[in-house]
Amino acid sequence: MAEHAWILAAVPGIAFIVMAALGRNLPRQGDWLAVLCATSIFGLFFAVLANFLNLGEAAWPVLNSIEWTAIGDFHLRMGIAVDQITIVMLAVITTVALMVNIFSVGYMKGEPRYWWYFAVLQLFVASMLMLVLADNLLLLYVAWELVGLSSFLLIGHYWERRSAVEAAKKAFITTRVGDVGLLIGIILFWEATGTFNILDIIHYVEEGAIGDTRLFVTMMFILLGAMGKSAQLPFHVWLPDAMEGPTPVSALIHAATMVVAGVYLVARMLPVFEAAGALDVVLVIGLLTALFSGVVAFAQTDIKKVLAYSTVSQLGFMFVALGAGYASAGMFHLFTHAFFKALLFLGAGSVIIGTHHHQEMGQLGGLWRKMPITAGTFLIGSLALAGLFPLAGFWSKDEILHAVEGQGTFFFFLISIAAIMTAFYTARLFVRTFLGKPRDEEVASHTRETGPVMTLPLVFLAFMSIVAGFFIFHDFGSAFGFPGGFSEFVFLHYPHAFHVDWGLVGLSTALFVIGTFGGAWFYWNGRLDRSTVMAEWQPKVYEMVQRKFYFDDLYQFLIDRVVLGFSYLVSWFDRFAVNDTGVDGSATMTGYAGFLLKHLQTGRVPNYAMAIAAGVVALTLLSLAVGS
Amino acid sequence: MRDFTLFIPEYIAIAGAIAILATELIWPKIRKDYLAYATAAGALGWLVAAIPYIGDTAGDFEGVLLADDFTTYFRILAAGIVMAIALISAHYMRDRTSTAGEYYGLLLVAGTGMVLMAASRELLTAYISLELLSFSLYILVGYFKRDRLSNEASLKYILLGAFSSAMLLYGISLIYGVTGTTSYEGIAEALAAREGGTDAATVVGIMLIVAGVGFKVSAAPFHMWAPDAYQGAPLPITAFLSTASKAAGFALILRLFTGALVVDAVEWRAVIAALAAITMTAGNLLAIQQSNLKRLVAYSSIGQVGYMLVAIAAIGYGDAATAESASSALLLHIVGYTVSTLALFTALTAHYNRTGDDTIAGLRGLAETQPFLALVITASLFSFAGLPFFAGFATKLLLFQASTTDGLLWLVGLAAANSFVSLYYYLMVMRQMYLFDPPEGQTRFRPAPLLGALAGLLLLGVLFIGVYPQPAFEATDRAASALFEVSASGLLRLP
Amino acid sequence: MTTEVLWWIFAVAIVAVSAGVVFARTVIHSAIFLILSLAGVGAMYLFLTIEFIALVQFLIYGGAVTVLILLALMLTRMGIAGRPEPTTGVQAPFGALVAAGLMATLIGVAVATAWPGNLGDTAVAVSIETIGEELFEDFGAPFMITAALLLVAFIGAIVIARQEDED
Amino acid sequence: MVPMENYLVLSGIIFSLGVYGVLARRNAVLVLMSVELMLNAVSLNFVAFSAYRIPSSADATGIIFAVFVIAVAAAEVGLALAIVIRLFRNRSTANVDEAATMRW
Repeated sequence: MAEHAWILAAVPGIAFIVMAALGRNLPRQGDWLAVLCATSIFGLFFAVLANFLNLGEAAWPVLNSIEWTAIGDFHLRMGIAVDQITIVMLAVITTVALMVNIFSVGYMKGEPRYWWYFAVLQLFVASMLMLVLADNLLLLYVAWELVGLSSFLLIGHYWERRSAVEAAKKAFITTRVGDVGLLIGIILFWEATGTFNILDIIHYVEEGAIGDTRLFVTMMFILLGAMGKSAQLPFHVWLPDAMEGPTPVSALIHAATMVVAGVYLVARMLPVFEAAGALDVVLVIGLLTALFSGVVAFAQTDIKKVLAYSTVSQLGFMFVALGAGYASAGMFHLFTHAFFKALLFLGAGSVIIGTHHHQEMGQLGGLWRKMPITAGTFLIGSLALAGLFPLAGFWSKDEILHAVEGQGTFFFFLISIAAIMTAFYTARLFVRTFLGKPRDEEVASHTRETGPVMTLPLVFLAFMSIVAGFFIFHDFGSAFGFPGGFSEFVFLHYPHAFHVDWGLVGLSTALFVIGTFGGAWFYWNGRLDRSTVMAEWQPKVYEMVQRKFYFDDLYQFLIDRVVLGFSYLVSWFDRFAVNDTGVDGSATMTGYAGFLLKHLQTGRVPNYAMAIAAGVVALTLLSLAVGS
Repeated sequence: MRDFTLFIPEYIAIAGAIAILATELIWPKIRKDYLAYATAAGALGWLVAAIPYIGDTAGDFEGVLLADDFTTYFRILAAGIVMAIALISAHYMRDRTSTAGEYYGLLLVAGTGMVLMAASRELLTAYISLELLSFSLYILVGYFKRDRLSNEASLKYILLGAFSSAMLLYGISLIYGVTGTTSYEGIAEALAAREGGTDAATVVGIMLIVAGVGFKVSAAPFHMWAPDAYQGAPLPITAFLSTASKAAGFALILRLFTGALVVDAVEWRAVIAALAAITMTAGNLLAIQQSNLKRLVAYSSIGQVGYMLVAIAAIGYGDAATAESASSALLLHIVGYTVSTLALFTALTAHYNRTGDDTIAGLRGLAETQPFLALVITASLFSFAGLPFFAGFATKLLLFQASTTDGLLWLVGLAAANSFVSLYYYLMVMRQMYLFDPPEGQTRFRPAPLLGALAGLLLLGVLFIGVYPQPAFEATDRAASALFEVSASGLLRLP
Repeated sequence: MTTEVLWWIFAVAIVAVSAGVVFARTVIHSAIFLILSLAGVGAMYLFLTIEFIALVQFLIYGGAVTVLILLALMLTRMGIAGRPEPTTGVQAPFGALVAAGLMATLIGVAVATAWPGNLGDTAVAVSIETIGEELFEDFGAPFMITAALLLVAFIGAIVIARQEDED
Repeated sequence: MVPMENYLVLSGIIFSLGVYGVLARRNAVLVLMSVELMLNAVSLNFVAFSAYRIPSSADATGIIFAVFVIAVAAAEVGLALAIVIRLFRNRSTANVDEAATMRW
């Protein structure tokens, strides 16, 4: 079964085609088909896993490919490679996808284009699975674009809302910048090694087939792609805006799966990054991202925005782990984060439905009485995110701390700060949403707990948020599918086998306590509204944080002024400099008043002929210069 | 050797053209769409007659024309394009003109000119064939003679065309002066045998030739005629211009540059690379500013020409193997681009027949009124932008892949960045179709069954090439290797 | 010697009338200068002792083309109405610059290149038999294509210029 | 006697004058006449090259090229004049600067 893992991607792919074609005409607009599809790939995943484990280490990675095209002596093979990292990704994707599909049935009820939503969701799942199964960079790139496309479609699902359209466009354009980098990187690899196959590339690089500088440049381009997808500084701007999409989409795409594609890519190619000496870059970018978005998360008032910045920050943590050279730590955090962050997003979705579309913390508060299940599961998720022993987030953050330990005190200190911030804003989020007195009685009076179709996924994910961390242990991992524990499994015979470092546990707990209690104390509802205090005490700082350090404004400015400005400039050059100034300007200078106005128009043959003739002369001069 | 059987398919095309002219002369009241179907049938006969030539041994006609797989490739392409354009034109022309015989006849003649350009292995024949195509296009662009725009477009096209032809001819005369021959092999031999390195005459001659053929394929800065001619021309002719005319130009360039001028690659490769860079950048940046759909397509196709020129530059920079794979990839890209363009114009014509609006804003709400056409337009624009699963992705990928040599990395990088820019204006078009409501009074409509079927067929082609380019690639590979069999003959001396 | 002097006289005259074509103030003058220029180049072919091409030049260019141009001038009523508008466009100075650059390049190329196989001072007469043989044997294909080309131009001119009821 | 370079220089001058005419003049017929000048220069070049080559008695390629250039030029003029006449009927002008409805 493992060598036929492509079926995992094919099933939702077919489901997408069926649903897109039949759409509205399916009974119940096809939501049952989506859930059925998600359930079956969830089941199929276990078949793949069982087979994979049965084949044993010697058979890993499991490969299967067909020849796609042959051009002279260039054979392009397309296929899948299933190794441990793929298995981890498959586990995450199939689990979260199932939960999100079920949850969506409740969440999207009565929304416009219900069928289209589910269809695109299947397209996303299909392409995401294709992305992690691909054995070559080309197929990976195709899938990479497709997940981007589905994300674009889903962010813009409510396209009647202008903000949704803008957000979709922003996400698309921002990640495209990274994608161009990725494509250039892939071409550079191709040029140096003559293959797209990832394993072959790693093999070539380890043999030293690519020169140092060139390898470094190539990896920078690849990293650009990873940064775009995984919303690393300075490409992070699109992710918070992507919250315009339906909330379950945020849980699936913008928390658990697509955004970690960059992490996956770096982990997959970690040996190459290492050989290129590019790990430090990854580390620094991750650290900056973790710190920066941790700070910005304080100033957000929308639940989903807080979670979005938290996601950016946690992705930064993953990059830090990878940058320290610990793929297993990064992947482990990816694994645990997927569950608790999906839980938090779905919890937020539950709040939004329960309160009839309110997601500003200023209007919430005291929800725990009205929505006990949501509040309880949200609490578990929050604690897992903040890093309470022994929930999932604790163990993975512990691994990251351990990984950074070797990088020097300075980095360790900074990442500890980031960990405290995580606990701090998480506490703020929970306290202000669920505890204290309702801030808006009007909202509170309408609030109801959501139905089982939404709460059951929450409960399941809460359960996973508790136990996911235990996969790090040898015995637990062996019993439930990751033989030897997570680290050992992901990186066979990795020098760092996991053992509990009680010193770190202590420190980690201390960070949690400082952050959580600090946050809880600071934002406790019975006291002053602290954020107002902050705003009054240091208005400029507060505004800067709230405006996300002006990144969005900067980009808006860049896009508006520079890109369009440049294109305008070129067009202006064409119209004005070539045709009007160059041509008519001379007329003005020689005293023909009014000539300019009459002849502002161009489209005139002599001007075009001039371009040809001048072009010839210029070409001749250029080639004579180059030749001699 | 005078083997008149080598060009039987072209005789069919020309005979078809004459038959159509005669039919209208004898029977002036004939329904004009019947003429279109007759043309399509003629083109189909042309295409079928070309099939036996596939894989046939190369046949030489007096050393001036060569019927090999490269020629056959363009033969099939030309016949296919003419057939599609004739079908696209059927309703469009019937509604707009009372005489269409010359229109359809000239389509076939233009297609023949394209094949002859691909078959020429000698400068005089190449020039005459080029003029045969150009003359037909001048007339077709200005076919709506009382339409001010059509007339203006044709005037600009012919004046500038004649101007650039004169440049081309002067270049040819200099090359002839240096080598004493006009045959490609002869030129290559003479250039290779020359002592004391390249002289200024060769360089200037090549530059003038580059300008001449650059004009034909509308490479910047020789591109300025293209947007005007595209805008003024009848809509199907815009499609013809952006497919057949460009393909023919590249056929000529490929034969000429791999056959005759490859010896002097050092002299022109930097210039071609520069042209490619300027062309793709100018085309894509200017496309952003457009509000007229035809002009947008014109600038976008100029951008595509930039990508295609990358392959020509690669022929100059790489070794013989690179040159062959770059040519092959270029031919593949031309096919992908042609199919996408034809799909786009089939849909646009169906839309235009209904609304008579050729602005981008005219597409408002098309997804609502005619979702299928919107889908076809979207697919072809995605293909231009090079998104996965559409023809443009596979062909552009192979093009860049084959063209990547050390000297050209910067250009390939620029091309990738340009693809990103191009996505912006393609999305602007899609936005009109999907995000806006249709204009007042615009209701759901059905496209003519013929156009609908053609659009569907071409859409399948776009997807097929995108998902499984293997068959198309085998064909282009065969064509490219034929190209190099001729030119190799022991003297392909690449730096 | 006499030939040389004559050649120079003709050369200067050709340059002068060619300049006349592009600088003349009225279109009719330009057309007349064009006839003279074409005839002058025809004379150059006589200097090269290739009478056949000179004949072609006189017949087609000096005759047909110029008559066509004059006809067009009459049809568009140019030179008759004598409308007072500037004959040169505003980009003329730039055009002069570019043309001068081109001229310098072309003259430089002509003078500096060691043309391979150059006979030096004396041209060799190419017999009309050779021309005929090559034209119909080696270049039979382009000859046939040219036939199609002329037909296309002929049809095109009719289609575009034909007066119809609506005109 | 007269060396070949003289012919080439003469041809270069005529050609450049023609280029100037295309760039500078506003009347479509004059633009065409200028193109004719350019083509004329090309023919001269071809014939000169042909006449001065060593095995020239056996090779007439240049001359034949010139014949074809003349024929194509004649056809081109015919076609272009038809279009100019049509322009004049449509707009009562033969000024290329005024036939500029389509731009940027």
